[in-house]
Amino acid sequence: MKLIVAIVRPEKLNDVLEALFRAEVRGLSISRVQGHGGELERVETYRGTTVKMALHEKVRLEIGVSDPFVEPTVNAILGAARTGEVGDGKIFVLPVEKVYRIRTGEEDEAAVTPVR
Amino acid sequence: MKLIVAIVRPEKLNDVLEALFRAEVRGLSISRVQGHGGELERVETYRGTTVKMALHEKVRLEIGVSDPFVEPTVNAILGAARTGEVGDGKIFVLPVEKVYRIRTGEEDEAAVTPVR
Amino acid sequence: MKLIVAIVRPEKLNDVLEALFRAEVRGLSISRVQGHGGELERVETYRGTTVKMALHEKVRLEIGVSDPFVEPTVNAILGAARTGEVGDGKIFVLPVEKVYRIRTGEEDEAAVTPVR
Amino acid sequence: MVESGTTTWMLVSTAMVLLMTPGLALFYGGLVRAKSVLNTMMMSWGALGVGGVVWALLGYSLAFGDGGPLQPWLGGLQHLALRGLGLEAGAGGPFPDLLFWAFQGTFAIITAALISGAAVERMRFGAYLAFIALWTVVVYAPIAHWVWGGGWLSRLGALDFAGGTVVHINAGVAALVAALVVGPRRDYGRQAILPHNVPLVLLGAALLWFGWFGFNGGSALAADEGAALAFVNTMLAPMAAMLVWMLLDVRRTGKATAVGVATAVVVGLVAITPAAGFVSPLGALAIGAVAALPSHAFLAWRARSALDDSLDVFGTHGLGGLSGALLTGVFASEAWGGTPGLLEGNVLQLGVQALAALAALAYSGLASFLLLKLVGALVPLRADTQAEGLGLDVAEHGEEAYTTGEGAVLLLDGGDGKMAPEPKPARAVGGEAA
Amino acid sequence: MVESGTTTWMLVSTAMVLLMTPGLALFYGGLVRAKSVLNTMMMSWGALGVGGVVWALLGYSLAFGDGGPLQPWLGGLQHLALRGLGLEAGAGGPFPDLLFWAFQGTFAIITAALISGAAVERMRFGAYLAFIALWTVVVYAPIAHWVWGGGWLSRLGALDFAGGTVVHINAGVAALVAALVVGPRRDYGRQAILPHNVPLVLLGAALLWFGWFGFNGGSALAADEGAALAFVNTMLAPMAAMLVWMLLDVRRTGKATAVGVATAVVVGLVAITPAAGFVSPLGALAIGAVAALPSHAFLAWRARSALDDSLDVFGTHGLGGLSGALLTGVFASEAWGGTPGLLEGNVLQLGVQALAALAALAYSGLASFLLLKLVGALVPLRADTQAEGLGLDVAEHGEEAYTTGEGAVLLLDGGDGKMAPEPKPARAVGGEAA
Amino acid sequence: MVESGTTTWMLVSTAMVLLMTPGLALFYGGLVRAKSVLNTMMMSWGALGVGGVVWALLGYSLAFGDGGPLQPWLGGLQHLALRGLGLEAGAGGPFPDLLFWAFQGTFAIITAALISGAAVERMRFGAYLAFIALWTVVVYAPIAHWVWGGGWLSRLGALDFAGGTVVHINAGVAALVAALVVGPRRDYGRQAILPHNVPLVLLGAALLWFGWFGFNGGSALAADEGAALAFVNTMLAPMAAMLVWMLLDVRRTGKATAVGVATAVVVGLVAITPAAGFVSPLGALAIGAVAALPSHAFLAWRARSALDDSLDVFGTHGLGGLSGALLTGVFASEAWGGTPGLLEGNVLQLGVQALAALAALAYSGLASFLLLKLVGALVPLRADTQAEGLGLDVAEHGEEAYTTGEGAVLLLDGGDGKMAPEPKPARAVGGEAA
Ligand SMILES: Nc1ncnc2c1ncn2[C@@H]1O[C@H](COP(=O)(O)OP(=O)(O)O)[C@@H](O)[C@H]1O
Ligand SMILES: Nc1ncnc2c1ncn2[C@@H]1O[C@H](COP(=O)(O)OP(=O)(O)O)[C@@H](O)[C@H]1O
Ligand SMILES: Nc1ncnc2c1ncn2[C@@H]1O[C@H](COP(=O)(O)OP(=O)(O)O)[C@@H](O)[C@H]1O
Repeated sequence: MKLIVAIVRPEKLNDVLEALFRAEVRGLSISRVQGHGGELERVETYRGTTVKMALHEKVRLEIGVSDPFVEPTVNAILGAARTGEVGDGKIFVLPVEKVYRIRTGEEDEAAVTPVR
Repeated sequence: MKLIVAIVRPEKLNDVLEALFRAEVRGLSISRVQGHGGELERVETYRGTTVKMALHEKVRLEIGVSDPFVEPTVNAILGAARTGEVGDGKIFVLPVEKVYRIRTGEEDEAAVTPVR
Repeated sequence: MKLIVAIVRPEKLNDVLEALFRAEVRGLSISRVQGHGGELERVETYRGTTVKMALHEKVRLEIGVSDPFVEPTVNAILGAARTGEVGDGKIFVLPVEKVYRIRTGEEDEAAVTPVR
Repeated sequence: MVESGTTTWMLVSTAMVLLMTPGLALFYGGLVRAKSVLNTMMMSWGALGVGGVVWALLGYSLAFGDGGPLQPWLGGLQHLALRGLGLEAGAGGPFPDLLFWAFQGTFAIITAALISGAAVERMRFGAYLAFIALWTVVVYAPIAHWVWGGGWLSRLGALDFAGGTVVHINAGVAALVAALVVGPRRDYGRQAILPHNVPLVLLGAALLWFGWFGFNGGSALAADEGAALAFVNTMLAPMAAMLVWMLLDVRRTGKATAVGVATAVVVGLVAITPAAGFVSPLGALAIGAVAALPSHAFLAWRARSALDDSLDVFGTHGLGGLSGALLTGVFASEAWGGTPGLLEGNVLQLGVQALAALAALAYSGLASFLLLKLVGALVPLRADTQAEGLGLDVAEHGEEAYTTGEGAVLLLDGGDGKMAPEPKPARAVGGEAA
Repeated sequence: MVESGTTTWMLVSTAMVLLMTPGLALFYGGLVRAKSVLNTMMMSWGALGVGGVVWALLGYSLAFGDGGPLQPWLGGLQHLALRGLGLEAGAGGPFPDLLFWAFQGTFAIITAALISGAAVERMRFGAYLAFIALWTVVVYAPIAHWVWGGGWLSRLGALDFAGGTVVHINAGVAALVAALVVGPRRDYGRQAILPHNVPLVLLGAALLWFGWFGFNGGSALAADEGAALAFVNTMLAPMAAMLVWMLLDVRRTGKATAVGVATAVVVGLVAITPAAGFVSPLGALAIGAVAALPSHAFLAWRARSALDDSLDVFGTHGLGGLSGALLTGVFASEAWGGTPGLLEGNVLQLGVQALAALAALAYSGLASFLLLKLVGALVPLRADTQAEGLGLDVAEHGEEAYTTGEGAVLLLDGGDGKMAPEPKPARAVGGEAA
Repeated sequence: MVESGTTTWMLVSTAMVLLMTPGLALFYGGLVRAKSVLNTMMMSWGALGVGGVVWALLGYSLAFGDGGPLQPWLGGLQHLALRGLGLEAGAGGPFPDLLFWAFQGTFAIITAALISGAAVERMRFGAYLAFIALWTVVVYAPIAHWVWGGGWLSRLGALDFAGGTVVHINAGVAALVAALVVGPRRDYGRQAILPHNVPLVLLGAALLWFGWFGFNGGSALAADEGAALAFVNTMLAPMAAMLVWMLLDVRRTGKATAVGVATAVVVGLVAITPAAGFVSPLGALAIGAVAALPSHAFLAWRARSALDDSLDVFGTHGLGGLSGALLTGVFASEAWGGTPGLLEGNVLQLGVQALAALAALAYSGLASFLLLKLVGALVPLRADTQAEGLGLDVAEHGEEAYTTGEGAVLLLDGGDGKMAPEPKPARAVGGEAA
């Protein structure tokens, strides 16, 4: 079992979701984050106050998958989230020791297999 | 040391918090996320634009615990967050290599033991 | 490769960011979370409804680093985020199996080395 | 003869009172959770549509028509569908008759909208609209007739300058009944249900106060001394209520609250409504100050009781209206345009005020109960459990108040099952698009 | 002679209409994504600055000046830069002439602002300001002259009480053209673009409705029977439109929507604008109800088409104005201050109405197209791809609507490259600071 | 004799000016961080309560009472607690005397509220209320007396149509002093402190502009030529200020900003306030345009200085008021109702204007300083460090502006330590609840 954490551009989220669904990855959670990387900083001004904004809007996906799904998932994200411009984001693959489905108490593979 | 990541329904959060506190788990962080799983999609309409909303509001808990606390924590969440309907969420248990308490610099077990 | 997850006070975020940049850590993502720890609860009243607020505003940083950067990163956070008052937050160091840079598909160390 | 100054005042007053209903939508909307803010606002906006049209077709006639032998109880049908309402100066004063219809219509609308605060976050929208349509005819119109249309309460000499009884006691009691009949929200008493946007509440309170100058000042039906008195009193009473409320808040929790201030202003406005043209400015200060006490105490009790009058319509409007009705009987002054009140030695007036309040209370309570039962017999009053959990915005209106659009997939078939071909973005005429 | 009642009504009406433009900013602002709300609002606010000054310097004179031999087509230059506008009562009525300028100015401003809804989230701010400056002179002023300034349409007997043709058809068509010339947003038709804040939309609609009482009521240019009629009709038409729209929504998706209600109210207001002082109150109900149908259908079609008239300016204002212009020809009534319309046997009037509408449509469409091409030849009309992705708030204004300030680093050199020494926080005078 | 047209105008103007204070609450509230928006808004709302009541009890009398031998400096006590204020037409004009009290009261209130912008996010709420209560009596009332109550500045012939000196210079200087005495926020100059909600700022600016038509137009105390002139000038000056400000913004950073536009409109309004009824419309355009320059420059400097006048009250109101006072001396025109100014050859008037401005500056500066010291000697002026970090909403009011209620645990003992039994949700009457 792995937990895949991906940071992508917000405007690419819908493409990424589509790619994931096409790859049969159906369970995931997303949240808004702000990221710093190689992106250009932008300057903003509010009355006399001028600031450099070091953080950019990104979306974070968190996807628990069983081992055979790691590669398809990563590939789906790599394919759909890329623009080629600095700021496309990162993917982290983390080891997971245990997964539970709260509804049933099922564990591990069973916990992330979609019900039909 | 483990990091327990749980995705639960927002309306169950208060029950989960209570169960955790009862299980003596007192350190945690939560955030709003949006999840996709087996839930029914809902349709929304804004003027002429009709959309299918593929994401649902969830809450993500992140709880660093020492090993003996893993089971009680998982059980508390499983018990309090379950409704039995699709969409109850998941729990992931991740290995942790090191924990620090920022205030004191304490490490590992000491870092997550509440002060009195 | 490690993923460093840190929970800090919002008012300390800018100091932390500065410390990280000084430590040459340039890739990270942050998000708003609410945390529970040893902090004093605050009471709020809305008309007749009185509540105890068990959660406090925090900021969560997520930083993927190669192994030699773990210590400097942790130290930068420990140094910049500390006030000495209860509620300063925690740092978790998680193992990472794989990192990808979405823009290039580069992996691991290469994926987190800033481009110039 | 139509007089330009008076006509202007009635035009402006009517616009100001109409603005109160969207103002109420903001006030109520800020007080609920983010997942039901649109439903809550729609309950007020719906009153603008349904209440307004019902008022045009039937309500006005029953309130202000000539009831013939039934006159003490109900008006007649001669103004059905606005019949007989023209542009000559009418009974209201030297301004077009139709404008009197409009002015009164804004009162009917907001009274219905006020009730919604007791049933937010769980009542079905269709059932609510049906209820207020009936209620405007069956409850509001008769009570308005009693007090302002030449009915029995006006003959008795009950003082209600701008609708303390007709609008506020009436709506407050109906709200109480609605809270009981619809039942509490599932989370009520179990979880903290907090206002999702307090600045919206303050904005709503601001628009309410602004509009209330038209509500009370316009009720003079003239741009004269009486209007000025009503206006000034509408300025003073909420100020006094605010100060007292802040002190009560500080005594209770050590802190003055913003939601409290917004509430206090409304309570002060409610309380001065029946008295506005009948008491001295100092009387207005006293009324605002005194009326804060029972409402503050009631709100504190209510939230810990089993009564989910969610936005405290009874505590603010019902009780505030009651305080105002009685205090009008105390402070009414002959020198300031009223019948003498208790302080000028006329004990009787207090009795008349109490009787009028009781009559409205009893009739509105009973009739609102029966109407809710009637509607509930035809359609369910409540959204189901799942809808309540999800929030009524999505469940009842298919909308979210605040959304980023993330995870939203365009449906191009308009929801009727037939997929349209994917639209190609229009080529810019002349190649402006990069 | 200046008369106080009338003057008051014109003062208040003017203030109310002016408030409509910031109201529109909220209405439009709520409908776009959070990353372009400020740019969207600035398009309305910018019209207040640019449109207002252009109106003072040139627009008014071309619309209401005496055109001499050109009079059927265009006014003269005698009021350039407000020349000759004084405080004595003027042609408008018994109120200061300058106030007539101001009242008309608020119309010119909001008409320009309305157009912006078609081009939000992608048009460059500078190009937009340049366009509306020219447009106010070249398109708005002549059409206003035709209808209200003694031009050919007024001689023909076209009925346009408060600007159905001059304001709404005109802005609607210009918006349509702008949507086509500027081209669709890159995400349009690919991703769901949803309103980021619906309560803001409802607030905007509330301010629009409130201001519209001045818009239509003030267009009587008197505080008399005509103003009252216009006022009442402005209250009734949107109510009817709202009810019909809710039914259409329910038929389509099973649910009445809040965005729909806000839209319907605007459509009802647009449709009654040309008719307000010419039809009976029942006629107003009918006009509001009927006008909802084409606009509702058009909006449903538009969103699935390739036409990115982003905030449906054409569907609400253009089509609503067209419905209103024609329905005025149907319902206009001699007894209620109008020329007889179709229902009173005058078929001709419908033809005149259609002709006036077509004339505005054709002229505004063509001239707006040419002006956009002209501006586009000098500066790019569109923000570049990256700016559009980032959002125009940051790209065009260097601001975010909602920010926590996290990750923001103070620049103390004011952006001119020279770093100022880090300021030491001021020592409190007298040691209050802990 | 009370005249209906004039009375209507004063009624409406008063309501419009009253609305400015909640409008200011939104303007200021949007400019601060989310954690202090309620406290910031409460500072304006609190002025409505405290300022209004103090004005009724004492302030008005000191400003507009007859001071006898002290008349040049201060009014008398004959109107203590509203005594002697009736409904007959008074000195103000042909409208009820009490309405003049109300109109003036709205000015006193907003002047006090304006000051708060300098001390947001750190000043304790109780100390603030105490300060403005005293300030209204000790600073505002005398200066109002000097200019409008028959005091020495009016005898000198200083021109201040609607309060450029009394309201804006006065509040601006008091704010400057408050910023210095209270001291800067701990984060000031270290971290970027950004507006949390710019649409709220634009909404507030809209309500301010709307209300300002009553502020300046109502100051004519008649619905006549003078009111119309003041109205039109109140429309033109902010338009010009907006355009110039946008240009200055573009010159500085390449971009016109929304916060800038909102600020510019206020500056334009402030600057035209003393001149509104004394200058030609072209003069108003000039005043708005010119006044933008010093304020824009000052704001740019201020934010990089150690002076934490957080919301730039001095830069907008103080400096804008100063520009306005002097420019009134330049552009005042006999033909437009004023004493001749510099452009009409009267150099003296400019001197008189400067003297009046200096007098207000000196007196307000000194007296405000002493009052703050006095209050500070009795209670701490500043919240403690922890409260400032947490945000004053929670610390001072026990509320959050925006909350989801997550993690909130219901306390059923009302905070008094005794736990009430857990309430069982009320059984629905008649079983409606599922
Ligand atoms: N080491 C990291 N840890 C966590 N998040 C990162 C890291 N590096 C980059 N990110 C996230 O990815 C986003 C894009 O990163 P960046 O380095 O600019 O892109 P690229 O990979 O194209 O060079 C950042 O805004 C941030 O959210
Ligand atoms: N594989 C996954 N990785 C991350 N989050 C998931 C995953 N599967 C489900 N979730 C989260 O859990 C929520 C409920 O999941 P779902 O599969 O619908 O529930 P159930 O476990 O009851 O079948 C989702 O909305 C999503 O937030
Ligand atoms: N075990 C934990 N897991 C996750 N987050 C935690 C944990 N303990 C504390 N936190 C986070 O750190 C914040 C401060 O923790 P707390 O225990 O109060 O501080 P301290 O370490 O100073 O005693 C909490 O509000 C919470 O967000």
